[in-house]
Order: sequence, then structure tokens, then C-alpha cells
Amino acid sequence: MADRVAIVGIAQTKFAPKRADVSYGEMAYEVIEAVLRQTGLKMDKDIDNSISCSHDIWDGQTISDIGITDVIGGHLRNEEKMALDGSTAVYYGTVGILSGEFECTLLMAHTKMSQTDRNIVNNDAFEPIYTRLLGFDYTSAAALQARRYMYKYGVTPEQVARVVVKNLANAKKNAVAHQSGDFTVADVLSSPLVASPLRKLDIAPDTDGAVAMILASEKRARQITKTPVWIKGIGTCYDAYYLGDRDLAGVFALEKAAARAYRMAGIKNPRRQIDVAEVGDDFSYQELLWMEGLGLCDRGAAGRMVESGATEIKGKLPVNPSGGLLGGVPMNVYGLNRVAEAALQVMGQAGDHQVSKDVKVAVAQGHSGFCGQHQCVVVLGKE
Amino acid sequence: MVQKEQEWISIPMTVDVPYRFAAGQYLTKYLVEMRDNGKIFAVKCPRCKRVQLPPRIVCAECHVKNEAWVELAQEGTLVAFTIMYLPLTDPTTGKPHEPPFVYGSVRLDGATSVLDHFVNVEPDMEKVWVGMRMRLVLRPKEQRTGDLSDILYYEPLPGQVRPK
Amino acid sequence: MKRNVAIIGGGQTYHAARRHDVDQAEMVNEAVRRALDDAGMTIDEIDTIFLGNMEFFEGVHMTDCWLVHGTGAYGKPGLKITTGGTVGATTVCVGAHHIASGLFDKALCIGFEKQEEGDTGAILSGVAHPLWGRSLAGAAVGYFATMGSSYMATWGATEEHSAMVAVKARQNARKNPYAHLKLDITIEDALNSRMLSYPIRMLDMCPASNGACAMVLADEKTAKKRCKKPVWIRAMDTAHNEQFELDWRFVDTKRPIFSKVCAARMYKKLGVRKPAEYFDVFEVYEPATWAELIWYEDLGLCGPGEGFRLVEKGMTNIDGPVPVNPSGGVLSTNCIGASAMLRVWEAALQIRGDAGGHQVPKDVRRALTTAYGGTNWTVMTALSKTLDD
Amino acid sequence: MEEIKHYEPFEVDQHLTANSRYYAGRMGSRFYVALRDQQKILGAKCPKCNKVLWPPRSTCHVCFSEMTETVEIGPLGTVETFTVVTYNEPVQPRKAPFVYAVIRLDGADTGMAHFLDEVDLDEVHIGMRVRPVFAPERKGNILDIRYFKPL
Repeated sequence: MADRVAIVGIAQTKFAPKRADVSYGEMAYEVIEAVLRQTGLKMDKDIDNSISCSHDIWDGQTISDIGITDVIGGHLRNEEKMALDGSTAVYYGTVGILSGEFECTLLMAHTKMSQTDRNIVNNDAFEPIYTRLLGFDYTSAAALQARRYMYKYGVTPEQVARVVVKNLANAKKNAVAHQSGDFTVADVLSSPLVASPLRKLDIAPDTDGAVAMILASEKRARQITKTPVWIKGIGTCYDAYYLGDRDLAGVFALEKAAARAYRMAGIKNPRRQIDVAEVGDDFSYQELLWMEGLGLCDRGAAGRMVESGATEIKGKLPVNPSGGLLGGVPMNVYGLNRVAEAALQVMGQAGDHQVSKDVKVAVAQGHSGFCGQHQCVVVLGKE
Repeated sequence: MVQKEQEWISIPMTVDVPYRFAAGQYLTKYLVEMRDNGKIFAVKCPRCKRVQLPPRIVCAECHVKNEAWVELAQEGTLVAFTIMYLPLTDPTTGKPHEPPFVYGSVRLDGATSVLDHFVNVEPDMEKVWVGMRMRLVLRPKEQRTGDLSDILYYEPLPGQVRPK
Repeated sequence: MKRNVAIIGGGQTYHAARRHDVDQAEMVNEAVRRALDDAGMTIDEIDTIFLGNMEFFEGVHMTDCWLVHGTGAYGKPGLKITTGGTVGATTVCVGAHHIASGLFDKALCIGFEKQEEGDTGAILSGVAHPLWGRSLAGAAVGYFATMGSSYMATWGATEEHSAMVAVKARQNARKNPYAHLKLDITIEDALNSRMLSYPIRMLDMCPASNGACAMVLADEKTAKKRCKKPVWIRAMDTAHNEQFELDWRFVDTKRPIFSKVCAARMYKKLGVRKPAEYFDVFEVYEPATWAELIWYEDLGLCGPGEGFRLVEKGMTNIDGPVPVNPSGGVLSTNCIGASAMLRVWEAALQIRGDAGGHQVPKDVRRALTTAYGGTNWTVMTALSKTLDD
Repeated sequence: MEEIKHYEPFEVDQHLTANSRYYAGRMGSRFYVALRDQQKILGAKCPKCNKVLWPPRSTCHVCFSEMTETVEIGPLGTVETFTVVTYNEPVQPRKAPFVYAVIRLDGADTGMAHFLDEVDLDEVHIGMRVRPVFAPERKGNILDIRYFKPL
């Protein structure tokens, strides 16, 4: 029986625009083998169950956990697949251990975006009766959200561009990122227009890669590691589906997911209690929107906060010190990578992109569906 | 008065998603060796010694990485089969295989796994049986592309009589 | 598990080959409303919602997001699960874990498939590895055909035995108003149905159905307060099989098999020694007739090679000593995402005594259900009438 | 053991192609029949929230009430947000550059995502008043509205 759940191991591939050398199962094995080696755990003796996150349509395989059954230890054992963002593996893994059914759970998310076309795949997430034939994809939908958000709160293109400049500079210090560099606001604002107001550098690049993580009950965690990262709070929430149903400048689902996670974690004032945030910036402006949804600043204030430098790696409240998703992380892996990076900050093992302040509490956020319809929040902490 | 039945609207749509699949480290060797050299390679688990086809990175039973390769003989034994009467569509070409045809699982000598493929015998329960010895027939080299369809079919070794 | 979990309500749609009158959300909503009515709850009382669906079969990516108005998930926590044919049962596991964790008291689990909307044949072929077998298009029929021929060759069963399973399923389905294939067929009809892949004939296979199932799960306190006949989830387990070695079809294999391994773990958890006596009814996931016979053996209802004798003697009939699939099973109704959940819900109905025309004529205190999917995977669920059973 | 030999990455192109047919259901069928036969745009009215929702649906996503009443909305509306798309994909029915917008039709409480055309790309703005242009031959799908254009 467990009352607390900890992250006891993390492994990530080096993210790359394309991994032609491996199948998705082999790519998954890289991180599974690494996380087992890191923790000294044995698949058959120590791992009770596993949870994967991916989508059949991305993998090009009906029931695509077939392709990772062998490497994730599924043979004659328990594996369950969440067809949502990778953060939900942490969410459900935590629930499973709290239920008393499992003590040690292996999580893994993977996607090879290079093996298909993201806009064609994402077009299939638009339902066929009223929207799919119009040709929407996640980028064009995000552009509608970006415009509405910037209009409603007077967020400037320069403020949004600052997110890109910050994250790509941070990504230089992150060994697993594949897109990074010293860019100026002018560079971002002169990169090619994709779907106004979004430009090329505003959009997380196509990426192949995988992330694995091991969760354990308190008892097991103590045996496995000296630096467990405790999962203090978790929350998820669905927003409405249709673009026209939602307040696109709003953060309805994220606020609710965060409220649940914060209540569980005993966080009353996120601005003061949270030391670092890793949020789902698959589009630059979303970092601002999600910061507001997480209560890290007032509604509409995130742009000014980024401008002030407060979210820099050395700032008062660093956001995406890893370089975020703009540094290159595959879809569906997004959220598990967010949690992994937040956990590394809590452990003090983020390497060159470790923030300078002491990290006691970190928050990670992942989302699924266009414009962040399904939100997942994970609060991590030290002892 | 007869009420007009409601018309139910439906919207036809073709979902077509392109993929470029990477065979990966293990299947690449299998497909390239079969295509270029007409050889069949399997992997052998260092712990349980199972000889596995297709070659794969992990022995699922032992959770260890497969690193040893073995070349298999191209003769084996029919383990199970069916006579297929359905014109099943090959999703990669969109064309059906002409029924009826025999489809079977053959354990190549030296392998633990079976390899399923067409069996080139008359689709007649009297002409095919479990335990029949088979030979694997590849396409001519110039027609091979690095796909499982580089194997044309299995054919029975000559001179076999159905056991009583 | 840390807290006891009960099924306090459920519902299903009528299952059919065609549902031109509803879109996916409307169809799912039918099952959801029935489940809520059965539980005597409003959607506002539900804490969290889980959707199981194999969206590739409909050709829609992220059905959980689209269908929030049908499922009631708007503004609520929830997850989407896709694990193949097992998904309905996995969704119940996910729901049960959430209740047991103490984080939630009332969960709604939903499984559905609207198979007519997609391209079942193309998507089933996609189960094969893209570079290993997909171009050969053996599909599910070929797999169960080799299973059937292996079973006959090894144990001496005949096509009559699979026909008996085919008839039992469809005759039971006639007693179940929700079932899809309610066929008044005889053994001769089954034996004369169209040959698909020897020895599998048309009536040996499951249909492609449209339908949905939903269940409300709750913790012990809520269940005892709100429900007259809670059904308790006593144990759950999942076992997969590796990607390429599909040995379940070779009935004489010596290798460990997912189904037997999973059953052994379940029986150990529950202290079961004689499953045929311990459980009063079984709902198994049989996509083909031969699979049902093999389930009998793998679940230990009889010895190896004796499964066909059970059906021959009528032991697994609705009024037999070991009733299996009184609902008509997957052979009569297969809406993939819902099929495995229907097994659990039908077993719960038997325990409540609410199965109506297909209620087995005895006191049902315990039930076992299985699921089947992927490359030979299963999820098993054991239910009981009271926590003392 | 076989000597270590290097193999170039081996990749294979395939398609997964599925022929689907989607049913619009109770509310969807009413919407498309009215659009196709009368060039009318219908929303659904929630008996509890009193909100008019587009697209019409049988359950209110907010309060879970069953909805059976449809009301005519639009045809005029207001742009709530928009984007100019500069790239082409096979799934798009129009050639780039084109404009997507979310349009709040008069009388509706939710927006409709659709195309905007016959408009100077520099002049599109939030708050712009627009009206629909219907397809001359209507088949009962969302492209029966070709696009919206400014008043």
C-alpha cells in the first residue's frame, strides 16, 4: 500500500529530426534499457507493469503497442496504452501505484514524426462531419488560438518571439535537444510565415524520439534511489471540442486540471510555491497561455513576464529551462518529456540547463488534442 | 397521413495516410540479406537459445538483447495451414490474392519460430498435411525488393506420401 | 487494491450492423444515459470519465476529444485508452484503479465502436507488422483458421464441435435483446455456411457491429449508499503475448501462453482451485468458435483437449453447470471497443439477476470474464455478489 | 558469430488507406438537409442553458441536457479569429494562401470554423462582418458552404 509515489529513473533519447536507423520499437528499447540500467532494476523481478503513450495513426500500426510489447516487458505481463499525451502515463502510473495494485511501473512514450506527415495525421483529429473536409490541422487551429489570445490580451508579436529566443537559447544547454541557437526577436519575426501569426520558429519541429520513466511506491523508491522526486499532485481535464465552442483565449481545462493538482499538492499560491515550470510550448504563444492557466501570473500578463526576464533560466520563475518543445520533442512524447525535465530540475541533475535557484517544487504540463483540449498537470517536489 | 421518414445524411471520405517505415537494425539485416544474397537470417537468444524469426532486438521471454545471428536452412516442416477462400486485399497494393490458396506456418530447420507464407500445393485437404517437408522458394534475384514477398511460397519437397 | 470497487450501474446500446440514425456521439450517449439511469446518477455526480475505443477502425484520431458532449467529459478529468480488443476491459481496470486510489469516488467507463463508418478490413490488416506480414494479408480469419485446424488435428475434434459453439452463441443471443446476431440456426446451418478459410466458416466468426457500453464504478461507501445491488470487482489482471510468436493457435505448444498465465495469476489472487465450481458464470471473448473451446481449457474448466467435450455435452449451455457466454458473446456482437466491457457488464447483470431472458437459472455469486486482442492479449476480471463471496 | 556488418537504413513507403463513411446522425442530418435543400444554417437550442450551439448536437456539452430543438442562425456573422495559411496539404480543399476564420453567426452562442474568401488578406480583422457563399451544387457536407465573405 502506497501513499506517495516517486519518479526513480528517467531516460531520454537524443531527439533528432529523423531516426531512419531504428524502428519505433528499437527506439523505445534505447530508453527502456537505459532507465533499467540507471536504476539497476530488472524487468522480470522489479517492474510490475508498464504504461505506454502513443497513437496507432502516428505509428502506422493498428494497436500500435504491439510494436513495443517485447521491449517494454509486455510478454505475459501487464502493459496498458493511453492514447493521449505522454504526461498521462505519469498521471495513470501514479493512480495505479496509489491504488495499491502496483509498486513499480515503467512508463514510455515514443513517436517518429518523420515516418508520416503531421498535418495529414492531425487532420484526422478533426471530426468528419463538420470540420475535417475543411482541411484543418493542429498548426492552422493553433494559429486561430494564437490570434484570439493575442487580440484579447494585447500580447505583442515581440513578446511571443521572446519565448522562442529564450527557449532556443536554453536548448543550447540541453544535450537531448536538436534545435537551438542564438536568435533575436527580429530573427523570429522574420522567419517564414506558416499560418499567421505563426512563423516557422514558433512551431516545434518534427522530431523522432522516446522517453522512459520509472515510478515507484515510497517503500520501493527508498530502496531504488537516494534522489526520489515525489509526485505531489496530478490533474487532468477536458475542454469542449469544437474551436467555436471554446474560448480560444481561455484556459478553462488547464485551470481545472491545475486546481486539482495543486489541491492535492497543497499548493495555494503557485507563483510563490513553484520554483520552475516545464510547459507544453509546441507553439510559442502556448507557453504564455499555459503559464496563465497554471496560475504562474495573471491572465494576460505572461507576455510582460517573459519580457521582464523572470522566466529565463536565471530568472525568478524559470519556464522551460530545457528549451521546451521548441528545442525538438516528438508529439505524444511532449508531456512525458516535460515531466522528465521538471524532475531533473528537482533532482538537481539537469546538467547545463539546471536552474540556479534551489528547486523544491516544479510543475509540468502536457496537453492533447488541438489547441490543448485535454490538459494534464503534474506537480513534483523534494521530500 | 404517412410521416416522411427522416433522411440520414452520410459523408463518404477516404482516409489516406502516407508512411515511410524504417525497418530498423534487425529487420534491415534480414531483408537486405534475403534480397541481395538469398539468405535467411534469424537471431538467437543468449539465454534461452530460441532462434527467432523475424529477427528482433529483444527476447521477449528473457528480456535480454539479441546479438547472435544464425543463418537458417531453407527447408522446414509445415506446422499448421489453412485453405483460404476469401479474396483478402493486400493493403499495400490494394489488390486481392486470388482464392482459394493454401497458407501455412513452416518451421525452418534450426528455427524456433515459424514463418507464415503461401504454400504452393493444390488447395485440397488430401494434398497437404501437417508435418509435410517444405522448401522455401525465393523470387529470382533481380525481382527481389527487400520485402517478405521476395519469398514466392513454400513448395513441398518431392516424393512425400501422406502418412496414414 | 487499497479500496474496494463496485459496479453500480451500466448500460449498452442495441447492437447492429447499421446505425445510420446516429453519429458517434449520439450512439455513445445512448449507452452513457442508460448507465447513469441504471446507477441513479446525474453526470454532475461523476468524478472522472474514461473512454476505450480503437479509433483507427473509424478513421478518427482522438475520439475522446471529439465525443466530449456524448460522454459528458467536458470539464472533467479523464483518459483515453486503446489496447486493441481488450480495450473495454482495460478501461474498466483504469476506472477501478482510479477508485481504488482514493482520488475519485465515482467513475464512468465507456467503450464503443461504430465499425460501419470505417474500413475494418484495411485496418485489421494493419495489425500485422508493416514489413513483416502486412502484404500477405492473413488477417484475423487466417489466424483462427490455423487454430481450428491445429485443434482438430491435435485433439480429434470435428467441425461439428465448432458448429455447436456457433449455434449456442446465436441461440443465446436470441434471448438477449441487445445482441446483434440473433440467429435461429442449427448445426447444419453452421456447417453449410460459407467457407472463409478452412475450417473457419462464416458462422464461426464474429460480426462487425456498431455499439457502445458504459459502466459506473464507485468506492465501497458510495456503492453501499447509492446502489441496491452493487457488483464487486475482486481481481483484475492483464497478460500480453510477444509480438511475433503467436503460439496460441498451436494448441499443443509447450510454451507459456498468455491466457493460462493470466488465469493462474487470477486464481492465485482469489484462492481458486476448481474454477468451474468457484465461478457460476463465464463471459469470454471469443472472436471465433475455436477460441471459445480453447478458453475452456486455458481457464481450467476442463483438461487440455477436453474443451470440445464440454460443448458436446451441453455443459456450457445457459442452463448447464458451467454457463459460458449466456449473452451470446462476441460471436453474436462485436463492437470492438465495447466488446470486452460488454463481457464485464453482462457478467455483472448475471450476478444482479438482471439479465432477463438470458439470465442463467441459478444463484450467481461469482463470475469471470476474459478479453482478447492485439497479438494474443487478455484482460481478466473477476466479479462477486458480496465482498464475502 | 557473424561479423559485424554495417547496413544502410532500410526504409519502405506505404499507405494506410481506409474508405470510410460517416453518419451525421439525428441533428447532423437535419442540419445538412436544411443546408442542402434550403440554404439554411441550423443550430441546436439547449432547453436548460438557452444557448444556441453550432454545430447542432443532441447533447449540450455544458449541461448534458438532451437537445431536440433546432433554430435557424445567421446567415450573417462576425469574425472572432482568423489565420492566413501559407502551406499546401493534400487534405486541404483550397490552394494556399487562404484564410480560416472562426465566425460567430448571428443568433448563435458558439462559432463556426470555415473559410473566408473574396477578401484582401491585409484587411481581414476580428469583428469583420461576413456572410456565407453557398455552393451551387450541394451534396450534404460542410463544403456546401463554399466560404464566407465580407459584407
